Amino acid sequence: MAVADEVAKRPSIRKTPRSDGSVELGYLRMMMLIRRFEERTYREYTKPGQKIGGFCHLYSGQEAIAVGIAARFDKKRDYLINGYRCHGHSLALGMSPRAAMAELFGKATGCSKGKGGSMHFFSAENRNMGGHGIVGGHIPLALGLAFSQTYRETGGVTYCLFGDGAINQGTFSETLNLASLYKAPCLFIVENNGVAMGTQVERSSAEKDLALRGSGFNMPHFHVDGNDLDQFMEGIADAIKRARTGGGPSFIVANTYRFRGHSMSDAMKYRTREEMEQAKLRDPISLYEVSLRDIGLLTDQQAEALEEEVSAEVEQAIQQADADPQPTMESRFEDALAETYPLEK
Amino acid sequence: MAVADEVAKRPSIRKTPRSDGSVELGYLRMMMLIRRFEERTYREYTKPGQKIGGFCHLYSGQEAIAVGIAARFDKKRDYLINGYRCHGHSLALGMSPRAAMAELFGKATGCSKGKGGSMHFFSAENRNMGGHGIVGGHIPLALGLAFSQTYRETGGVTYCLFGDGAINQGTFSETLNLASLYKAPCLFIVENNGVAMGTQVERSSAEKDLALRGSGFNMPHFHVDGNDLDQFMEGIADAIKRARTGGGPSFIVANTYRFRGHSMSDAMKYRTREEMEQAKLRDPISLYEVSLRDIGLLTDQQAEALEEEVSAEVEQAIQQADADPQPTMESRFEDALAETYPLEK
Amino acid sequence: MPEIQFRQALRAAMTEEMERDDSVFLMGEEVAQYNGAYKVSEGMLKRFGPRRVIDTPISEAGFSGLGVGAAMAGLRPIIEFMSWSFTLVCLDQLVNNAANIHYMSGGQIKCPIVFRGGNGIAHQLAATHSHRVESIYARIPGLVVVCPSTPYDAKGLLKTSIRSDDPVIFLESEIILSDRGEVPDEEFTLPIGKAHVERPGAEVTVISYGKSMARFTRPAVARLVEEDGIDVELIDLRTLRPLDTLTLIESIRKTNRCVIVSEDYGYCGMGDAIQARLHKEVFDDLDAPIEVVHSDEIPIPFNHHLEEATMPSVERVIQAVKEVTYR
Amino acid sequence: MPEIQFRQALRAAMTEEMERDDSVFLMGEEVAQYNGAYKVSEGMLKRFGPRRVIDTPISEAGFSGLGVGAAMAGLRPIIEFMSWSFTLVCLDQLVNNAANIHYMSGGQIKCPIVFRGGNGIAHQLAATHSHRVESIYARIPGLVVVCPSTPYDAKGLLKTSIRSDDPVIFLESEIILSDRGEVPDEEFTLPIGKAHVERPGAEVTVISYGKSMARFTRPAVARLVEEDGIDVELIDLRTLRPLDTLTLIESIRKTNRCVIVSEDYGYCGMGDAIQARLHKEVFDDLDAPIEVVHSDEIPIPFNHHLEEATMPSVERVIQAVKEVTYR
Ligand SMILES: Cc1ncc(C[n+]2csc(CCOP(=O)(O)OP(=O)(O)O)c2C)c(N)n1
Ligand SMILES: Cc1ncc(C[n+]2csc(CCOP(=O)(O)OP(=O)(O)O)c2C)c(N)n1
Ligand SMILES: [Mg+2]
Ligand SMILES: [Mg+2]
Repeated sequence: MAVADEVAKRPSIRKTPRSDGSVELGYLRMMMLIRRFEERTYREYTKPGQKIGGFCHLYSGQEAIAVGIAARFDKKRDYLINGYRCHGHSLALGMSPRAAMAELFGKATGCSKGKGGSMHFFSAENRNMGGHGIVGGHIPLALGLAFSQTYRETGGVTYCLFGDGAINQGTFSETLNLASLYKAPCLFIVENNGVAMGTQVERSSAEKDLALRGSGFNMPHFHVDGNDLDQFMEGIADAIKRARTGGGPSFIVANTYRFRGHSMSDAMKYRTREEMEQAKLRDPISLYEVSLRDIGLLTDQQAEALEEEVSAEVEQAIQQADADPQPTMESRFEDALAETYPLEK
Repeated sequence: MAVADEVAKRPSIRKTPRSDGSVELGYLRMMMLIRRFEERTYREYTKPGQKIGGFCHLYSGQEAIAVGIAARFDKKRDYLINGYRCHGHSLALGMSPRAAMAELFGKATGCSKGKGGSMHFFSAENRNMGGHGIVGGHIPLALGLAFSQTYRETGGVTYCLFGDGAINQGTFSETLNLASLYKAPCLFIVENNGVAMGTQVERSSAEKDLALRGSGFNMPHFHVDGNDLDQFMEGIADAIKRARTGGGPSFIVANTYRFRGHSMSDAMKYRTREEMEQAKLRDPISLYEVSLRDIGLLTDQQAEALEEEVSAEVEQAIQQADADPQPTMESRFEDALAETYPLEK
Repeated sequence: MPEIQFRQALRAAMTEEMERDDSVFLMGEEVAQYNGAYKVSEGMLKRFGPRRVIDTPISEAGFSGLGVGAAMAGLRPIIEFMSWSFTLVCLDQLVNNAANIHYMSGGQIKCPIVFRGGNGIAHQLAATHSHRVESIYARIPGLVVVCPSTPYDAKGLLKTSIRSDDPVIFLESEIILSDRGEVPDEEFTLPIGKAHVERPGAEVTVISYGKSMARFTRPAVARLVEEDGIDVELIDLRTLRPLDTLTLIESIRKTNRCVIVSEDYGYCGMGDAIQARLHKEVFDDLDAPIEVVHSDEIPIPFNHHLEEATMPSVERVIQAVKEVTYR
Repeated sequence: MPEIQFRQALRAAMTEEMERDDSVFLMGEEVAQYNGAYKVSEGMLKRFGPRRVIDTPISEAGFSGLGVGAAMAGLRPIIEFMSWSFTLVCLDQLVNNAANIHYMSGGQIKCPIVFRGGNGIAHQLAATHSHRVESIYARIPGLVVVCPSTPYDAKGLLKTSIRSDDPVIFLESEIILSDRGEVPDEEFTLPIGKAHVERPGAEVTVISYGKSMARFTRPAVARLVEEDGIDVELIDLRTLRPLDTLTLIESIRKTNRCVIVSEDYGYCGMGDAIQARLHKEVFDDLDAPIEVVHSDEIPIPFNHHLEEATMPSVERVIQAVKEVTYR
């Protein structure tokens, strides 16, 4: 079995279960939930009577990164901020599939009240400071979140995620320099899926080794496997510790692959079938499944049961979101400002 | 003699004259001319009845860089583009002191017709594509100039100059990446005078070794001595050759020191007297004088004669510029557009 | 005359100008191998090769500045932005560099460049991707701002824009790229800086441009003429800077009433800006205040219904015209 | 009341608010060790230490975005720009991030931040350094734009701006930083969103703000009242967004005449924008078209005389008032 071969190749991180398995199964379940959510989103977007509009970027294939971060996320004091490919991280941090799907449907019950859409999922409650539509535009915001953690001495860490295309925005290097100067507790994690829309990394970055793009800022910069959950979590552990203890930021290239097109309209002519089939061998869900089976934490039955569970959960979310109310017409005038003017204070 | 000690310390580049000395004396004369121009500008700016207005950034102390580039500049096909500290390079490339001073006085005969001022000297004739006031804003323009040289296969090279503060603008890294991707024949030269306004490099760059700021772009990145004309010219020679022959861009840190304040209003409280006295030992003009004396190319008399010559030249330029006409009031409406509208074409 | 799409008209203009002049090239994100995010440049890489049709990384400040530098050196770049909304990250290159080089160099250095791409509200792209930038750029001396509403205009105006020695901000709209219209095969250009009186009329002047013209104004005027018998004079601005105030004033002096339709915001937006240029000139001629139809003064919401409600509409235009004509 | 400089008033506002609330901090180029490029923050590093008064490299996008992120986390940053002209390199952070976060998050995340610095034309800084950004920012829903003209207003408005839960664009002017005015020692604040009727009058409404108010409008009005006996109602806007149209309309309904003075450009500029908000409301009340005094529509030239000629002036204001009052 090909996926098993891939698993066999990886450096062995541990061979014996650390817990009764409930934690690990939780990770697996979340990766499955995200995948199911995205694949159903694809269907909802493309089927007649389209319920979802606008740009919609799916996360299928990159789940290990979101779930790995969520696993390390301190819900009391950490922050996460992201680009527009933000469904997976939002779910992983605890957003309900219903609030997520309702946002895609533009409903009043959506995580951003139907005002943000696919690219702009927010959950203050989950310390998820949003998906952001302008490539690279949110990277300085991450620095600000991290700055607040130092300012208040919370010991919190900020996870800043962006794509391999975003490193070519000036905000990227401005922010890395500032973050290093100010020793901001921030992990800058590029989800390197090898392509920005239709532009391969080789055509967008003069330096092919993306980790070196973080080399001029006096901070650790290195690669991690973005498809293998165990390796990913292991790979970022030191950087997290370093950030929490005043050591400052790190730049991390998490190598992965996106299974779907850039957004819904992408014919993916820039990819070959072989490349895609090769990539499927390192599907993060399959990889993790096999590795759990290997150490006796997962049976076929359990896997199937999980699949069914997440499937039911997503179906229910879709039904609820579908039944949820549209925002009122007047609601569009709300939230533009937080205060009422004239303002005396 | 302290300067001589400094000269003795430098790696010996050559001990015997290559020419009859006229070329070398030309370099020395140009450095002197720039120095004199700047020091007289300082006086004109600060004396009662101030004839110069606006921001004015003097080049004293950094002359070897401008003169070194001009020495290598191919007047038929190269380009130079610069930040706002642009008097020195303009003179070195052939602008008359009168056109330069007239611009400072805002006269119609100024190199930019009195519309640009100190920060915006242009001379299309000298292929001097201008001084530019927005820190880092001109770096992408350099790439465009270099791009045109590749596009037209001219074999030309573009010299892009900026300060140590400018590398913290996003345009810097965006441009370096693009330049390397497109193999643009461009030398990105940071005139590292150690300080941006009042902020020392140590406080603006997380990476103290500025050359490493160019390390993520797959291009040569290195230091050169920016005070020692011979070393500077030697130091950039390979990069020029490389650029001319399709090898692409280089990032070069030319280390130097500015003798004057950032601009006219700067009290320089961020500097100690010792630091400044130390720096004077490496005055590029003195260094070069001593080295020319050492190889028998310069006598005290010649040096004095040159001083007198440039002094007279600058005084004459000031008198002429002073006598030159103000632009007409209507002239302010000219040049906003190149065409007349409605435009049929 | 053959009917072609708006995107084909743009492509034809670029192709013809690139064939005519080797100094013209096209650069932008996904313009080459991907054939354009919105397929405007489809086939152009194949035709002209990678020297002249050039993909870029996502570095708007870098490549728009590259364009300005290349223009300073005498090339004639066409820089495509995937969306004008993204130019908020590189405004300095357009507003300080492209717009000022000719002036600040005392006329020594020209900057013949075209920046083009989709402007305004598309379908549910939310606040960050729905900017209408016309009033931001039309405010800047040194820039020319063009905004066509038909395939014919798109081709004729883009060709003139490429030939202009000034930096041109060329505003398209994703929404109307598939619109079809008659465009002659023969060479033609259209003047920049001339508004087009699309339908002469006597009772009210209606002014619009671009997508607002195509989607809201033209259909509204058709209904007003047909159903309500109002004799509208319909003017397509085509150029937003320099504004052809003469044509507008002449029209209002005749009709004594005016409605301006723009998808921009009202306050500090394009519609208000045009109104303000006319106010004094036609003060004594107006029988009713000039009405400006514009988008609501809020960030653009994602929800489809809210987004629709935020924009001008055929109904809003009709209502405004009836208001100024007291119907 | 003690007389203090405009810069001291700004400093006092920041100092008082920082003492009152630990979440307030000041960040920008040269604000700390250099004591501010224009000495606004003089002594503040000494008083508050490097945790709260923070120097930055020349990375406007980076540190303005840092401010937005910190505000999202509940801090109340004051971000100083050496000049608003430099914000063309970081517009996206203000217009897309600061302005939209509250809306796009459905009201979940606030952005209490003040961006401040010198706006407009100073002395001979030429085109790149002389931008007037008010109409660019005042156009954006989600932003508040404040522009004081006196030390008193500066202090009262800056304090309210720091306390506001919205992102505030606070526009100063290098030119008037040394202006002196009476400012009480006691705690006070001024409302945002209220225009100030500085001199009630019956014959003509004159509207201005900021440096244009201090340098051109106020002196012109003094002369008009004294020398020409024209009973001017003088209004200082103080806030440009949200615009207090009510106060303006009320005034014009009384005076039937109006002049607006702004150093911004005319076309797509602030003066025209205000005119446009009033046009319809006062259409039936106006005895003369509203006159807008603005800068010439050209890049700002370096030459001192040309620069002066390009800007509004006391004379231009006087002339405009005489024109609308038919004197
Ligand atoms: C400043 C800016 N430029 C362009 C775009 C259009 N755009 C959206 S996503 C994208 C590709 C980004 O690729 P990458 O950063 O690798 O992230 P991925 O989509 O692979 O997750 C582009 C060009 C944008 N949103 N913002
Ligand atoms: C974008 C921008 N931010 C700030 C400024 C103000 N400013 C002008 S020069 C300068 C310092 C630049 O220092 P450096 O790059 O080291 O050049 P040097 O003056 O030392 O030659 C600053 C902050 C500016 N002109 N543009
Ligand atoms: Mg990618
Ligand atoms: Mg410096």
